[in-house]
Formats: sequence, structure tokens, C-alpha cells
Amino acid sequence: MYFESLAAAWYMDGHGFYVWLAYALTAIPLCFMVWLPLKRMRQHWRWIQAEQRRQAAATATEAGI
Amino acid sequence: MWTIIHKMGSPPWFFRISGVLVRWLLPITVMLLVCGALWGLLVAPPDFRQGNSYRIIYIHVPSAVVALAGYYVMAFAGAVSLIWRIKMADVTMRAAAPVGAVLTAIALVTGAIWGKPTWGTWWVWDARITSMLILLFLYLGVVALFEAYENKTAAARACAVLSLVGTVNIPIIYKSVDWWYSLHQPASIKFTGESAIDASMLYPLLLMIVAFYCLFAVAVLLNMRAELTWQHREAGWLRQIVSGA
Amino acid sequence: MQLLAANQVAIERGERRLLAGVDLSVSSGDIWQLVGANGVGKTSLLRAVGGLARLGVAGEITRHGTMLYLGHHAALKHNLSALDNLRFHPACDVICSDEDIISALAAVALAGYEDRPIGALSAGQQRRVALARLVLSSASLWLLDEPFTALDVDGCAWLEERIKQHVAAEGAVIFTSHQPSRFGELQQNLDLAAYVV
Amino acid sequence: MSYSKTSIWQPMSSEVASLSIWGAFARQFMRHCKSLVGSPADAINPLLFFFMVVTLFPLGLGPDPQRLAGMAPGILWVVALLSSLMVSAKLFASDYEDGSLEQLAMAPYPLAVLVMGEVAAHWIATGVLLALVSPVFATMLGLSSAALPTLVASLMLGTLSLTLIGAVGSALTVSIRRGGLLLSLLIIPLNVPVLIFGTTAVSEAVIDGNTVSWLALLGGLALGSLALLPLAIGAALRVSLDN
Repeated sequence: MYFESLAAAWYMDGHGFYVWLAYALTAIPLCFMVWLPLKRMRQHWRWIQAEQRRQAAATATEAGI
Repeated sequence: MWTIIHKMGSPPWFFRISGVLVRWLLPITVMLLVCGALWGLLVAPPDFRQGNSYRIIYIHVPSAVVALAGYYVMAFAGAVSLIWRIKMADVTMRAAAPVGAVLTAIALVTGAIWGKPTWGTWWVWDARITSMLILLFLYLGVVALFEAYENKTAAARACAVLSLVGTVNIPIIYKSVDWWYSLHQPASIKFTGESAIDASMLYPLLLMIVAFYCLFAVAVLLNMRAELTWQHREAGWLRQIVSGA
Repeated sequence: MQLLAANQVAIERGERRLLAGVDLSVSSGDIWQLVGANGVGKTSLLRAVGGLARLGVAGEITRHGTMLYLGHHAALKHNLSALDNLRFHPACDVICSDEDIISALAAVALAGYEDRPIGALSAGQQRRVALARLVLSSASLWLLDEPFTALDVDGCAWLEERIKQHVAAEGAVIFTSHQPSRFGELQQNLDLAAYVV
Repeated sequence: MSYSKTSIWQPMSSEVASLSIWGAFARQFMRHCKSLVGSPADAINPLLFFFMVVTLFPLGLGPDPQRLAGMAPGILWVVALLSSLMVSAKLFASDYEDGSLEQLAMAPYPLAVLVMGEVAAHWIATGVLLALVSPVFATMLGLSSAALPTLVASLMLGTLSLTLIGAVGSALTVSIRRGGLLLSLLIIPLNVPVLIFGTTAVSEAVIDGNTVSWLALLGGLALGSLALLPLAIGAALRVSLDN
């Protein structure tokens, strides 16, 4: 490690604010970029499962009649 | 070759392969990103002229590089969709556009933040930043055009035409902005030559570039899987996967 | 002579499937009417057959000879005269002299209107300028989308007569209309309800 | 009024003759020219727009002649770009609405060629006209008269590219309701090289520098656009017809 302490790494001779801000502003959209399609996928997945349950219920009642 | 193209056009096959791929690629990408970021932030020595602010390079350059490459990936998918009319190419194009736009935006924002300690101002009309800004417009154009069409098959076609025109134009735009800048370059701003970069700084940069490529691939694949799930929500093969899981 | 062969044509718009498995063979002398409720895909099929709609059209469509398409819109520029509109018609299917155009306009009861800007004509008159193409064109297969709308009784009679002449002269017509069987024995119907997915 | 009741269909004398591809191009060109003569506002409005926006710059920047003259190349070119943007929004709109586009697509000639007839007429009515009138506005901004020939030449070549790029954008957005803003998003980035080369050519002319190479670049762009963009315009129009 180049820095002597975590505090020094945080401060970075006065440039810490810019560097950490840049990394934070990169990390947030990157997380969203991965999380959003996963969330969409999960929603579609649930929709299909619900649809399957509905169809199963429909065929069950038909068979009952 | 043809069998591969044919297979890639088949959603069930793609869905299975991409599932395996993502399962492996996602952890690897996260690992690469964390390692690269820690290396660049904490281990690499500071630049002798810019001090520690140069550490932004480890996200700025990779995002810019991958954003530009992403446009070519998108345009290639567009060309495949126009020529061979493979629906999967449409899905790829649609999935790549927002990812590329986000990466371009990241490159712009980090560039601006880097500019403050280096040049004393948040925004400089530097050749590369200006080119990135135009690339962002090109990406946003594709995304907006896709959203504006009601018929999504037609939307994919229109976007393919647009991204191909854009691809031909990108080198011209970059070159013209370069000339424009060298004509107007203010004397007060100086750049560190990239050729002079030391190996101890270069390795984490290369690592981060690889990591960003992986991230692009993962994000595109995830988008494609989400889109395919919706498009084939009525299909038997997908229902089997869902009920089997 | 066969002018058009459509084999197992399927049509989808966006994600919505409209029709599937449509077979249609049109030979010279045929009058085909596309029948079906609103939104069933009559216009879409007509456009697919003519090659205007390409996306989402599957199946095999073979065309022999030239085609003339007349859609809902008349393709007339409002600031051009009737004469200029026909002379520089965007379909560019024929070269015709001014005399030809003037007599064609006379045939659709628009004698003396050739120099009026289209914008100064009524909707029905504009429709008739568009129909004048049926006199000028040499196309063998006519694709007419709702040709009888906005026409008066005389106009409808003229159009029926013109269509009969065309098929008698080895031509063929496919048209859509809400009124059933205008041509009685002469026409064949393609009921699209049978192909709805 | 009565419909003629000719019982036997007589083929017209000239009906079998068909046009050459250039004839078809020329016919579309003539059609659009006649239409422009019929409503000259389409050609005059961009000039008026140009005039008015050029008037705004001295009001916004101050009347200092030196400063205005320094900025004149940039101002003139940016305004030319904006007015081309404005007119290209309407390029295919009426053709799409009145069904002319369907008829063009049905014509037995490549759509790209037929549409180029229309684009050529549009370029002459807006681009060439603007280039010819631009010295008036340039003089008002104090651009040195030595630079005027270069300005006219650069606008002449540049507006050809601008028109073609605008036609691609117009073809892509013609089937979209309220596509105006989208159109600017699509074509402004593509117009950047034209703007840079054009402004630089005029600026170089002011300082008596190397104008030829910049004009050559503009010419190269125009030729490249002429070679490639008609295909894109044709493909985009077909897509729009399918939307």
C-alpha cells in the first residue's frame, strides 16, 4: 500500500474529495446497471409464475365441473 | 459458423448459455473491479505532476474505452439485424444502448471531477471530453428513437440504421474535434503524455479496462435476459424453466 | 396468367400477431375482395401483398407484373394542380402526355379542373383525382384500399365499371370494402376471419 | 358533371413507355420544385429565421464591431445549422401524411434514388439559397469581405451534407408524433464535423490562411454523404412506412 494510514488514503494530499467523489459517482450507476435488469427479470419471473398458477387453477376447476 | 449464428438466434439456447455465463462472469467482474479499484486507489504510486488526483484515471479511461467499443458492438448488432434479420441481434442492440450511455456519462462525470484539481475548473472543452459528450448524444439518440417507436420491430430497424450512420461518423467526429481543439488549444492547459505512464500505474489500469469490459458484457447479458423473459413469457420452454426453478 | 401468389403468409405488428396461414392466388381476370371486421388486418394484408409492409410479414409472396396501390391517402400535393399531381405522380409508373391526363380527368368528371390546385377541390373531387390514375396506369394488378369511400353514387358506378373493364383487359383487382359483394358473380371473397390468430 | 361511360377500355397511347432511372429522379425533383414554387414560404422561412437569429447576436453580445467580426464565422455557421435543422423536420412530413411516400415505395425504382430527387430540390431551395444570401448577413456582422467567397463556398458544400444528414433524421422520425426534439438529438451530433470544418474554413479565410484544405474536407464530407446516406434514407423511410 502506498499510503501510510487510512486517514492519509482518505485525505490523499488534498485530492481525496475529488478522487472518492469520482469513485462513488461511478459505483452508484454501475450497481444500478446490474441491479435494474435483475429486478426486471425477477418481476417477469413472478408474472409468469402467477400466470401459471392461474392457469392451473382454471384447469382444476374445469376438471371439477 | 452458420450453426453458431443459428444457435445464437435461438432464445432457449441463448437463455441457457447466458445463464451459465452470467453466473460465472458476475462474481469475476465484481472481483476484478474491487481489486483494480483498490490497487489504483491505494497501492499505485501518485503521479509526479498531478499527485493523487490522477487516480481517477482508473475509472475514467476504462469507462471511456468501453463506452466507445460499446457503440461498435451496438452498431454491429444493428448490422446483423439488418442483414440477417435475427431477432436476437435486435435484443442485443437494445440492451447495449443504455449500458453504453451510462458508461459514457460516467466517463464525462469523472472527467469533469478530474478537471477540477487539475485545471481548476469543472468543465473544459477538451477534445476528448467534447468527443465523449457527442458520443453521449449519439447513444441517447438511439435510446430515445427506440422508445419513440410504437412498433418495436420497426424501432429496432430504425435504431440499426441510425447506429450504422453513427458508426461511420464516429471516426470523422473524433478527428474533426481533434483538429478543432488543436486549433483553439489554450496554452495554459497541459497534459501528461500517456506514453510516459509507468508500469506500476499501467497494470491496474489494464486490469480496470478488462473489468469494465466484463461489466459491459454482464450488464448487456442481464438486460437481454430480462427482455427475452418478457418477450417469451407465453413460450413453453421459458415456463418450463420457471416452474423447474 | 398468375399475377400474385401468396403462400402461408403470416402478419404481425409489433408483438401482436394478426393473421397466419393466408393463401391467395390472383390471376388476370380476378376480382378479390378482402372481407373482415375492423382491425382484422385487411389493410395490413393489402400492404404486405404490395410489398409496402415488410417487417413482421412471414411467408412467400411472389409478384408478377406491375402493381398499383391506392391507399387511404391520395398522395396529392395540395399546392399543385391536378395536372401536375398526375404528371409528377410519385409512383412514376407511366409517362403520359398532358392530353392523356386531361382526358383521364374528364373520365372522372373533372373536365376543366386540371389547373386548379388540389387544395381548392372538395374531398370527393380529390378522391376522384386519385382515381384518375386508374385510367392512366398500365399496372396489371390493382390494390385498392377502401376505394368506394367518399365517392357519390355516380362515382361508385364509374369505379365498378372501370374495375370490370380492367379485369376484362387481363388485369386483376384486390380491394377492401365494407359493403359485401359489389361485383356479385364476378368477385371472390377472402374472409380474413378464418386466418385470425 | 358526368362520368364518361366508355364501354370499351382503350389503352392510352404512351402508357407502355417507362422512365429511365434518371427520368424518375428528375420527375421527383420537378415535383418538389413545383411544390416549392407553389408555396414559397418553405424556402423563404429559413432565410427569415437566419436573418432574425443573426439580429439577436449583436443584441446579446453587444454592438462592438471588432468582437462581432471575430465571432461572425461561428455565428453564421451555427445559425445555418439551426435553420437546416428546422427545415429538415418538415422534409418528409407532408409526403408521409398525404401518402406520397407509399406511392414512392411502390414505384418500380429504388426508393433511395426517387427520394434523392426530393432532397436535391430541398437542398437548392434551402441550402444553396441560404449560401447565396449569406454575404448580406455576414456583412451585417462585419465579416471581412475577403472571407465572403469562402463563406458562400463552405455553406454551399456544407449544407449539402447538412441536408442529407437532416434527411436521414427526418426519415427516421417521420412516423413519430412530436418527433421534432428527437430529430435534433439524432442529427446534431452527426452535424458536428460539418460545423467544425465550415467555421474553420471561414475563420482561416479571415486571416488569409489555408482555406482550400478545409473546403476540400467539406467537399469530401459532402461526397461521402452523397455516396452513403441515400441508402440510409431509403432504408429509414421503409422502416417508417412499417411503423
